[in-house]
Amino acid sequence: MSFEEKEMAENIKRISGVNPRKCMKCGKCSGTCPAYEEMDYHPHEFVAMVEKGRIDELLASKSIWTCLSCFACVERCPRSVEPAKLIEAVRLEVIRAQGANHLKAVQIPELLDEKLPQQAIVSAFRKYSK
Amino acid sequence: MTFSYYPGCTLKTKAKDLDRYARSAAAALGVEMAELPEWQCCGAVYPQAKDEIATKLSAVRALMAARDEGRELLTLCSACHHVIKRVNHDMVSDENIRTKVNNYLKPEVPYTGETKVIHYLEMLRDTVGFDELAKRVTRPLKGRRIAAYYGCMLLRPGNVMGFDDPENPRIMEDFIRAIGAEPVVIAYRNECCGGYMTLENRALAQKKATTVVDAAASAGADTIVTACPLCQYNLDVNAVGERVPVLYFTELLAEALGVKEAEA
Amino acid sequence: MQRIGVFVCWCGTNIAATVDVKAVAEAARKEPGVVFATDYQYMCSEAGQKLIRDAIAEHKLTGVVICSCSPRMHEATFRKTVEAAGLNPYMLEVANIREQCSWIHKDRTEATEKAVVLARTAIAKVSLNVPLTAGESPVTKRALVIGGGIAGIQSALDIADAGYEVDIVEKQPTIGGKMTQIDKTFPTLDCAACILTPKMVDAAQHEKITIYSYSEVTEVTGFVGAFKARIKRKARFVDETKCTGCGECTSKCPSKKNKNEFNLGLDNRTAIYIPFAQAVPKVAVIDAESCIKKKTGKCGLCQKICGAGAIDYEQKDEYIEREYGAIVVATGYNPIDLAKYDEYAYSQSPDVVTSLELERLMNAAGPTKGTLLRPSDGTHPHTIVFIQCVGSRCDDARGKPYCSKICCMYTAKHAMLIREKYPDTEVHVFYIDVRTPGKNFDEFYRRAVEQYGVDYIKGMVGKVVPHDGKLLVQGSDLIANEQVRIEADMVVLAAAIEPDKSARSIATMLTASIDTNDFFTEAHPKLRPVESPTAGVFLSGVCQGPKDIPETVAQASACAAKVIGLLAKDKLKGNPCVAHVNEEMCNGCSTCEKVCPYGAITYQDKEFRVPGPKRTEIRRVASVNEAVCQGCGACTVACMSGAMDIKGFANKQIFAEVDAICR
Amino acid sequence: MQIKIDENGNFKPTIVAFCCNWCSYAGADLAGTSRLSYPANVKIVRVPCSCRVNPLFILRAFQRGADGVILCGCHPGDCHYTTGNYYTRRRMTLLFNMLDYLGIERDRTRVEWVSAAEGAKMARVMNEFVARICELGENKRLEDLRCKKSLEE
Repeated sequence: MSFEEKEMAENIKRISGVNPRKCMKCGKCSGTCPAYEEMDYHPHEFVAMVEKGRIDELLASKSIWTCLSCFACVERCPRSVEPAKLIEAVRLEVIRAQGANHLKAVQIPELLDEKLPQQAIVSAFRKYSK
Repeated sequence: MTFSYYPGCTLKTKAKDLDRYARSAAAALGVEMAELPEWQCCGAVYPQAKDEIATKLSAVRALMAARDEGRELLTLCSACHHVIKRVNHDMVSDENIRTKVNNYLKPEVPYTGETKVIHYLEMLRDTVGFDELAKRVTRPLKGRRIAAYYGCMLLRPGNVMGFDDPENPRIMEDFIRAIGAEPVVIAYRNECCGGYMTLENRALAQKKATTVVDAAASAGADTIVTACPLCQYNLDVNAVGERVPVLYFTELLAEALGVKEAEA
Repeated sequence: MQRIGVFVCWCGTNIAATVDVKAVAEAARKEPGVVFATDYQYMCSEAGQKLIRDAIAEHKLTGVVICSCSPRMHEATFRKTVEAAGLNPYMLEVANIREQCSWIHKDRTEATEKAVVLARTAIAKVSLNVPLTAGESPVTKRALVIGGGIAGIQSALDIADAGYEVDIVEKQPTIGGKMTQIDKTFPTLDCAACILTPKMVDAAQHEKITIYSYSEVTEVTGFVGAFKARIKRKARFVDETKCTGCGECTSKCPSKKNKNEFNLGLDNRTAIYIPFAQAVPKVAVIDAESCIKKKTGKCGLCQKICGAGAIDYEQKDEYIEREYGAIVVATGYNPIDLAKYDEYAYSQSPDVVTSLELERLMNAAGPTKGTLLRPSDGTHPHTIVFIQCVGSRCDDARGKPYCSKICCMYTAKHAMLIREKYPDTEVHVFYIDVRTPGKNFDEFYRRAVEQYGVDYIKGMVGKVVPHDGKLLVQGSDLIANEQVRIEADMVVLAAAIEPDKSARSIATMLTASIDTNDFFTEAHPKLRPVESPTAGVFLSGVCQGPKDIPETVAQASACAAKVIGLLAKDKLKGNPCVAHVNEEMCNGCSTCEKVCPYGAITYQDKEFRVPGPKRTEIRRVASVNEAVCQGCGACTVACMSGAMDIKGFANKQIFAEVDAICR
Repeated sequence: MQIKIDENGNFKPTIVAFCCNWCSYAGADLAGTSRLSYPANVKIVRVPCSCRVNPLFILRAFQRGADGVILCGCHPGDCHYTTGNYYTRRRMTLLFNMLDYLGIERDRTRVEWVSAAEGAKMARVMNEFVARICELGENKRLEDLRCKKSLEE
């Protein structure tokens, strides 16, 4: 684990408030995740990899854009680990950098359809841009 | 009883039905919804990171406005309810966030989470009462088989939202019973509809929405009701294959109370 | 002023090599109160002891200090020595100049200096010693066993076999407990009823055992050797002495739709019922809440049919009071309520069952006569999913933080039995860890996998969704790193076990302590595992922590051995170094009562003389039960008025020791 | 009065150690049977349980010229009396705060959990403690010279 990764792992733990050591590695979070199949790294792997400091792989993971924030993993974790918070913290590590926005305003018009609620666009901006 | 009311952006644009039927039904039930002046967008998603302060401010402004009016804050959209309720919980339980928010907003009286946030369905259950509601229904929706779709936002995390049993909720089924229809309990009623993923990965959103609508169809539901504009959109637009009409619960409420046509 | 003798031991060269024993004796002689000081090679030898006895007589000693090895070694020896010379055994102090001096210091001057200080300290303490007499109390030779499961039965049988009277108090209408509901036992797969019911009959027929079924202990007072318990015998509306257990009444009772507790609500029973065929006592009981006669006054059918004339609708609760020397807690456990774990759809589908419910569904005396059928539609299930650790090892508010210990093994048992009986049935087990410490346990689990082809999946189920008569199970397979979906016909949940709800109130009644999970605390986690810290209260079975049947039985017998050891004594000799209250100083604040871990302190109103016209006044003051107090001293420090003290370790004695060291 | 400076001019502190009868006193005995040495300055007072130690005993020791006081008990969870050492822990936390307030160096008092099997730990703890007290030097702040005088007479 590089020094940068170690720093980032600490920051991720701090801003998410998640202690990955609480995990007992039961895999319930990944068992319940509705976006599991769209993910390369799954919720339980986020917990394990943050603990081990394997942050670079997570930063490049497509899972951070796929988490639905449905909180099923948070609700059902027997150890109160809250993996969703960890995934959000990793995503913030990415988009808080200058010019690293995953979704840009210019992309919006082509995504619109007449029924799409504002809520979807606002949510996506909150999740994907800073 | 009068509530401070927070409609949210979507209810002013794409989800006008959710809003106006709620208002006419509330009027028929003798509940006053006083819309907050100058409310701002809640942000639509709850910022989970502990160091996200600015993104929580608009929710706090709404909460503070309701406090200053001395009323409970009524919400309707699931996402707004989720964000405002969770930010309020932060203001009660997280000293760091509370201090920083108050330092930033500098209100005359610091805000410490005093406002009670109530969803419209909770209002129906706890203020009006489903038994009373059943009595007020003039046109019961007899013979209708309605599936409730809760989604994620109202229920989870259960320890903060305190809305209903997060794994086996009943409030919407009770509501459906109160308006004279038959509730159909469906699989996946508290699993994600695909949410904002419709923008990023429409295929995923379609898969999620289709699972829910299929479950409703195979259970023999003629209608799905929801409280969330995004759920409504996903289930309505993104589901492929068999379709079941997806309506806001307020529309059925207005119909049962006989105030739908007056509105339309 | 005391007349103190000081005896410095050489311990061969153990002490004498590094400590100048003569110099120590010389220095001791100068201390106030010391009238005699000497040294000798082996004080603990017969010659050394004689030297001490003679000196006591010759110099009319009132206090003795021995400078020798640790008091943990020979304090008891020397207490007997001085007692033989007519002194009170507690007029003795030992200065530890071996383990804590000669053995750890090399420099002779330094070691001698320290030995002098240690001798001086002991002299300072003994000057303030007072004669102490250990209290004695009689032992009632009868034991009370609370709970009539396998733990309670085993303890009772062992105690009774040793010749002592035992009363078993069981709140259910029959003894037998959870084991009666279990079908087969691991790892031998013998039938639970076949090994349990003979024990139940043994207990019922034992001349020294009295069974109070359908009864509860409502109050306990007293202390070790002399407890007094009040037992409520709940009205069963059937005269136990007349009922023959023929069961005629149960076949005719018109109120038939009542949840059958024995089968965990999987079928119904009548309002008058006998829990199961081998119940002990085999006596009917009327459930007043569903009895038509009790509710409306009309019916009375059972009374008409009963040939023995045993039915008595007017029966009232009765109370009996009894004295006991020892109390055994064997209150057992229950599976937790799974309504809070509805991601597994327990309250949404009848085909999601607990493991205990599955026991009933597989038992020949169960609701399906032993054929495994789905509760929803009575069809044979072809795919069954087991989920382990439901509510165990959780740190959220819903579950329990501990491992329930028995689930891994009974799940392997269930999986194996199902595969054996119904080879066409697929069985999947979701597990986090498989924990199988125990004789032949891991072999058993491996047999389930290797011989019976049970599919063990490492991972947890996230969600069970009832849909179209099936249960859609979605979970993790952590080894394959994939999300698995199984369309199951039945889901079996290994629910965490928790102590019976009565544990807390019984612990309060007995002033026995329980932990944050309501398990009874043992007196010492390693060395006194079957005793509660409260003298005379013993622990048997799962009330102390999760256990399987062999462990429960072993612990129950261990517990019985401890009870027998207590009941075999005619009198109990206490430790005289116990708390003592100065009633003049006590202000009745109750602080000491709250810190006492043994409930040894009570309060009573006493009359005191006071100056002035009133002459006397009534004040509330603390009172220490010396038979119960263990002498830890927690109360002495908590006491704000300084009224509490410990005999033998009195405040002034410890002050004197401190002063002597610092002088 | 004790001479606190030895012939080489080194400071020889007076140290009082309270040891519970069930764990720490036995631990000290084990240090002895294992011949693990620690300075002779340490004098042990045997008490039934660490919770028997009244904060006044500690203050008294300082008042009478002790330079350090150490209190040893069973490990949390292992108390012979179940909860005694928990009381000790709470009481001593409060006492240490007060000593802090009085200006008594925090390191002059110490609580250690030493089991009956930890002879080596007992020796190590005592060595460390004595070394630390030697660094701190003589305790004069609480010492009551009037006590000394009357005792000498």
